[in-house]
Amino acid sequence: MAGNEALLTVRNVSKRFYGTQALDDVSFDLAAGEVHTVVGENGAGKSTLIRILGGIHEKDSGEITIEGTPSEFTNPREALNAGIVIIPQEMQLVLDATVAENVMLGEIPSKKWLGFIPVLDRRRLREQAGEVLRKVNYHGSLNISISRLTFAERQLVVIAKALLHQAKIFILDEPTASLEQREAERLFEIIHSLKTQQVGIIYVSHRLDEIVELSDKCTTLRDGKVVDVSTRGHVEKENIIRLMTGRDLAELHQPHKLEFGETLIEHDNAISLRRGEVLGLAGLLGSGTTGYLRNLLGAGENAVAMNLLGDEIQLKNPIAAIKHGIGMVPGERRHALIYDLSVRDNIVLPHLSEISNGWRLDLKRIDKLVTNLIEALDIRPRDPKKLVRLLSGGNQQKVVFARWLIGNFKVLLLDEPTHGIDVGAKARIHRLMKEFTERGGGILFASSEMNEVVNMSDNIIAMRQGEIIATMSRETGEYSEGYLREALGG
Amino acid sequence: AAGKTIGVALASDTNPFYIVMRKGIEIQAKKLGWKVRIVTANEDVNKQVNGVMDLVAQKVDGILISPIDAIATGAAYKAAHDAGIPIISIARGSKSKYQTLFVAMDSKQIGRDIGDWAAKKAGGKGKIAMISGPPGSNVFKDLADGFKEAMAKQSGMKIVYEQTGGLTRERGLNQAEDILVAHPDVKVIYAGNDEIAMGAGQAVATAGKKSNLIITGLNGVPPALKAVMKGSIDMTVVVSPMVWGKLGANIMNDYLSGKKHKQKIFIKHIIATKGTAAKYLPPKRKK
Amino acid sequence: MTTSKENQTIAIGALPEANEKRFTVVAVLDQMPLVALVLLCLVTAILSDRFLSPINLTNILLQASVMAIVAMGMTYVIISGGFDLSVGSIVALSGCVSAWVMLETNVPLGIAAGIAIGGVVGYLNGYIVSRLKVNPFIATLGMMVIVRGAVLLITDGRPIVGEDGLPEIFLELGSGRFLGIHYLIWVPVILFIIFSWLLHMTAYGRRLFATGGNREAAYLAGTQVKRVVTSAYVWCGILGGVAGVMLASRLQSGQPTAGEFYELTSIAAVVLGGAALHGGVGKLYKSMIGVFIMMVLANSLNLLNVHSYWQRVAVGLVIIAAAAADQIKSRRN
Amino acid sequence: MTTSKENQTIAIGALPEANEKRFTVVAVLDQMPLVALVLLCLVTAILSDRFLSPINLTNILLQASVMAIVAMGMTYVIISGGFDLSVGSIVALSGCVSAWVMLETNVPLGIAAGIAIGGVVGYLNGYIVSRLKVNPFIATLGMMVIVRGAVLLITDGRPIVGEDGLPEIFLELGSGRFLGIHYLIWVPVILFIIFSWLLHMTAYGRRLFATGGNREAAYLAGTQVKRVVTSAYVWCGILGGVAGVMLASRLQSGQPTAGEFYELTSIAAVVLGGAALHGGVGKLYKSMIGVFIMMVLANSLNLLNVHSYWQRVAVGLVIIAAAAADQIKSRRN
Ligand SMILES: Nc1ncnc2c1ncn2[C@@H]1O[C@H](COP(=O)(O)OP(=O)(O)OP(=O)(O)O)[C@@H](O)[C@H]1O
Ligand SMILES: Nc1ncnc2c1ncn2[C@@H]1O[C@H](COP(=O)(O)OP(=O)(O)OP(=O)(O)O)[C@@H](O)[C@H]1O
Ligand SMILES: [Mg+2]
Ligand SMILES: [Mg+2]
Repeated sequence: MAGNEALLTVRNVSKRFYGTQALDDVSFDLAAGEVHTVVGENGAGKSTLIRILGGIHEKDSGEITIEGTPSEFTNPREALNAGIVIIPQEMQLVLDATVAENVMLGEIPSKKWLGFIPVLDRRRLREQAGEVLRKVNYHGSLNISISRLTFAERQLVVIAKALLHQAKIFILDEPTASLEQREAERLFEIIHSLKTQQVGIIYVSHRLDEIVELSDKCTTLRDGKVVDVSTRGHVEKENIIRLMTGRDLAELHQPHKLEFGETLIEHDNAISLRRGEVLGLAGLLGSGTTGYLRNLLGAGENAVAMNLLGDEIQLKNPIAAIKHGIGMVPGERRHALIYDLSVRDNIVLPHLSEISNGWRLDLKRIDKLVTNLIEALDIRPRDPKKLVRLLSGGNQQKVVFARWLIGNFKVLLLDEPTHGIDVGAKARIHRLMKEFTERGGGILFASSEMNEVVNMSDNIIAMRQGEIIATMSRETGEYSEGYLREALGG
Repeated sequence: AAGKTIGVALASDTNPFYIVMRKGIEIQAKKLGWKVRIVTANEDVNKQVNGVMDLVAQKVDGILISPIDAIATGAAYKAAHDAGIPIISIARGSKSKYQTLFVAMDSKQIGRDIGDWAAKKAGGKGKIAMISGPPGSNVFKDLADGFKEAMAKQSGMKIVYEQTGGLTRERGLNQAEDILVAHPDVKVIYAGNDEIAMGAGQAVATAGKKSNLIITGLNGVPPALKAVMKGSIDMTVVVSPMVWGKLGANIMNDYLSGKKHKQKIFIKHIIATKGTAAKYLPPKRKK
Repeated sequence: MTTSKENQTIAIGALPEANEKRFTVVAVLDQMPLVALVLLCLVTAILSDRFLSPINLTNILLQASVMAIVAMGMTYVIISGGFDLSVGSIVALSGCVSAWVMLETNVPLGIAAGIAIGGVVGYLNGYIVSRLKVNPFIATLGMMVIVRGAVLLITDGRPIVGEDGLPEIFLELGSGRFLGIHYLIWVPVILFIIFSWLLHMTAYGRRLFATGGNREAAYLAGTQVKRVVTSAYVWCGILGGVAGVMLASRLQSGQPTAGEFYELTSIAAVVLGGAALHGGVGKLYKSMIGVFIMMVLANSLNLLNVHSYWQRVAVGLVIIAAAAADQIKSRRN
Repeated sequence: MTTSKENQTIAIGALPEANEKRFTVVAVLDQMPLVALVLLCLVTAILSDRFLSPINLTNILLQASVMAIVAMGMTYVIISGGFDLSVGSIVALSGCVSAWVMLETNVPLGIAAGIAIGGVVGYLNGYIVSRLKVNPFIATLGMMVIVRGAVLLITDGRPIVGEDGLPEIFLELGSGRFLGIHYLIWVPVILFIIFSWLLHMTAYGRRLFATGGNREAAYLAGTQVKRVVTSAYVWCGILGGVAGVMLASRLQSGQPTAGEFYELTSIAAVVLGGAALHGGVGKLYKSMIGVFIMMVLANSLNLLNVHSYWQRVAVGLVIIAAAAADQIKSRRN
């Protein structure tokens, strides 16, 4: 089904950000009607390649041709005009604008009053926005501000926004990172229909099952270099992992565990988390899992009363939570990281009081702690003084996680802890979760990836609209992805 | 004493009074064959002290200063003194013991004179509104106090409104508009300087009240003199900054050539009214 | 894949309802600045019987006219995500240039020159901010000082009035009326209509909001963000120019010291009207409400003959109180 | 899980090299403000032989001392993500309060009162910004007007000097020396050491940076963000108080109009020094470089006898040019 005519050719493209060779002599081909996937570890250069194609970054050297004509874009507008449409990795929306306005941002419709006064055509704006939003299964209001949508709902808006344009080349940079399967499958349908319209598609993801399913061709990047190009039929998960990371890697499955310790947290007789337990929270889009975790931390809309190790407490803010040994990895990295601070400062932030001598920071101790953590989590580059802003997304996520491995935390609240990180790092975070529970901690864990929830959790709570609708336990059998999906009614 | 370099430290470079004074000094200095180095301070005392120190660092032969504050500039006078540089105050004076000479204006007296003139003109009866100059400096406070002193002697006159603020025409206009609303029967409007007076004059003219309302100004700049002639304001005080500037330069010259003067030299101020204003206009320049 | 329709309607069905419930409360909270303004008027009207007299109301409109125009431009810049500290200097510059040119040539040319020079300075601001990427605070602070210096150089520090005053027709602009209403009031009304339309009804307006709200997102959607940002400063400069010319006609002269503190006053007015300094949020009519809060306050304190020192205290308190009241809204969201 | 050692060593090995390469370019770009300052000094030294004379260098230090202290406080507030327009008024207030109290009681009490009142105003700012959530621009603009009004009320608009001037010991502070160096220069040097340590070496400092850099993230990581923000304003107020007292001793009086435009000058200095107005970025020594750029510039323009109108133009140009040069760094990122 893949077309033969070369829609896009990339030849020997390199890009250097001082200090980092992000792309090194990369070549890449895309034919019309073809899905060409790109995989690689965090920081391998996938997004950089895409940004160059979209006119966001300028390449240092190399050549790009589209349908045989050399093309060099200096801004996104030119790329859009040439039919290159991108769904960027870092979701970019105007929070103060409405859903419809965000979708239509690139092509704001105008009409003429009295034949000469241009005015906004609000009707067309709503209609066109509504049309593409329906395509992605968004059925919410068009006139509410984006800031009131959940992260996943926003992702749908971003996809709709891209579908608005007549694309020759459609590029998706980790579009499913926060979508659960139902929405993701809807997206694949869209991709298939674009394929039949002879659109060329570049698809980046860390979810390797998707990659295997979608790829007509798959390019693997490593440290900015192309290490492999496979075609459909030869794209295999294990192979990709080896190519990406240079080693074999087995996905972690939380082994069946029968014994848990004392109850750490109990809330409403519905949720109880024991020492050594991973409790999964599963829900479809907008089910309220994020809100619930924030409430537990004391940072949400409603403070919840809960029983912590026998004490009735109601946490008023994260400070209190941290004092009680509860930490959180928020679902969005931009809520977790201080981008202008170094890796080191980000990691030690919640522990500043414990690691200072009076007022003065014990820098030696901090450096030792942080260096160990960087080593343990394989945060790259191994430079504690590097600004977090300059790290790739996956490495940033590891920094957030590293924070809660210091000190004696009893409970971790994890919201999408593996959002956007590569298989290697993901396995590492899963292992860290396991180690945390082995040391007697408990984890409350929400993820939009159902198989991740099922694999990692000992017990699962299914939520819909902030309400618990079902529970599932590894001990009682009937414990599988299919079962969970059924329970959620998805 | 030709070939000297004289430093000049003025309080402001946007107030027409000092702009003209500066011209006076420059004209006279040219005649005397001096170089002039000028620093200005926008009514910021600290900046003025800094400016004088910069002059001292340049080892000028003498400094003419119009101190923003009598006390606060003490450090500047001391610095000049320590470097053996004579420092002469113009218009505003200093309490510093290091002040060489003072070419003085008696602000309080000017205020009194304005008050007496206005009281006489108003026939000793009526309400008074004051749009005074900026707070914080003694000159404008003394002017206003002198005016109030004069009014206190008049049993029939009462101050119903007083505001301090910037010396701009816009402020005169806006405040006078509000005064005419709040006190439609106001008889005298005291203005902190000519710009304020002219703004007030506009408001009063627009309201059609000019015939029985008195507006006083201060400084005697040409546009104000013309306004007095036209009758849109009633008087201004000619303090003649041009003459002051020249005089300041001359006295510095005398001092440097060893001629003695009294410690304090007063300058006359003249009240210009409709009949007399034309006399004080500078001769017309040809283009 | 099974996509059950009802399920979806439930999931999102919660939102519109919530919307309606919030409607009344939010509507009032959203109009907090208007409430503040009405309150201010009420209190003054009770304390002074002169406040509601036609002449005083005309005064307020006249006094607000120049600031209203400046605040319109400032609204554009603030929505674009910047601000403009140089606008006060622009007012002075264009007033003086306009007076000077009209004395040398004729009135229309003078007015045009005044407005044009405002646009030029605005363009420079925009260039420095969007192309040289200098922080707006620093860029326009620098420009504020430069332009003030330029005005003083042009005028030699003295008002420009000419030998026999500015031309009569021009002065007529500052005091004359049309249909019983001052020209000086007509101008902002007409500009308000035009610039409301431009801001709220056109594609350009949407791009401005988007650029201010999230520059990166707008850029990726193909918006020419640099051009949009520059345009906001140009509008601000042009409107500052119009304000300067109007002020010159009102003051019957080009005043080199005019417009001082206009930048702070207008920013305060715009923010009081609910615009966000981080950009992307604002409404033109609300900025006008902000202007009226500032202007009515000044007028009322004068009418009540509050001592000028106390006036400052009162102005500061009202600014903070109005802003704090407006924050209740955001906290409820 | 197998973590191959070579793999890691490769990753580590790659770094130092890259770092070293970056060192020269980035290091220079990072020190752009310093380069600007050195350039400024060089040019002036060539044009005026008096510039490097000991008396002039002392002058510069003396002239910079008050602004340096104000800029330290401003650095804290800007790092916290706000700014403080009221600091100029605070300088005036604490100078006057200090003069007044010392005339009524004694010198130490007077100094303490001046500094304390600065801290109180700072606390109010912090409260309004962090608890009432008023935008810092509006909050501190309002406070700037209120405090200025309060100063004028306290002093009745006149400088405070007392019958026979302020106490001798206090005046000694403004003109005396210790080890040949003016007290007025010692104070900022000592404060600089203390506040550098506090900012860059303590847990509190990290929290301040974190809060300014990303308030939400800092909050979720257990920082008491409101308290941290408030503290920044308190420091700014206290340092403004110290500056006010020092200025009073230099001016031998409490001046109600002192400190005007200090807010803008100090913000400009801090931003020139590389701090970001959105918060979370800044270094104390760099702010001092910013202060010296402003101060050396003023001094040099005076030495070169540049007309005051041209001085404004020059100051504005240098501010913009320095900021633009500093942006080259960010663009390379
Ligand atoms: N603007 C930038 N400045 C400096 N370095 C950058 C910049 N953008 C990316 N890099 C670096 O370039 C490398 C490649 O980054 P890129 O974002 O392309 O990775 P990626 O493959 O998309 O990773 P991820 O899976 O985490 O999204 C990384 O080392 C990153 O730190
Ligand atoms: N500020 C708000 N105002 C109104 N509704 C909101 C607001 N924030 C969230 N919601 C709604 O509340 C619901 C639950 O949101 P929450 O973020 O907890 O869901 P979630 O399960 O984590 O979703 P996702 O899987 O998309 O991350 C969503 O339907 C969302 O639209
Ligand atoms: Mg990426
Ligand atoms: Mg969520």
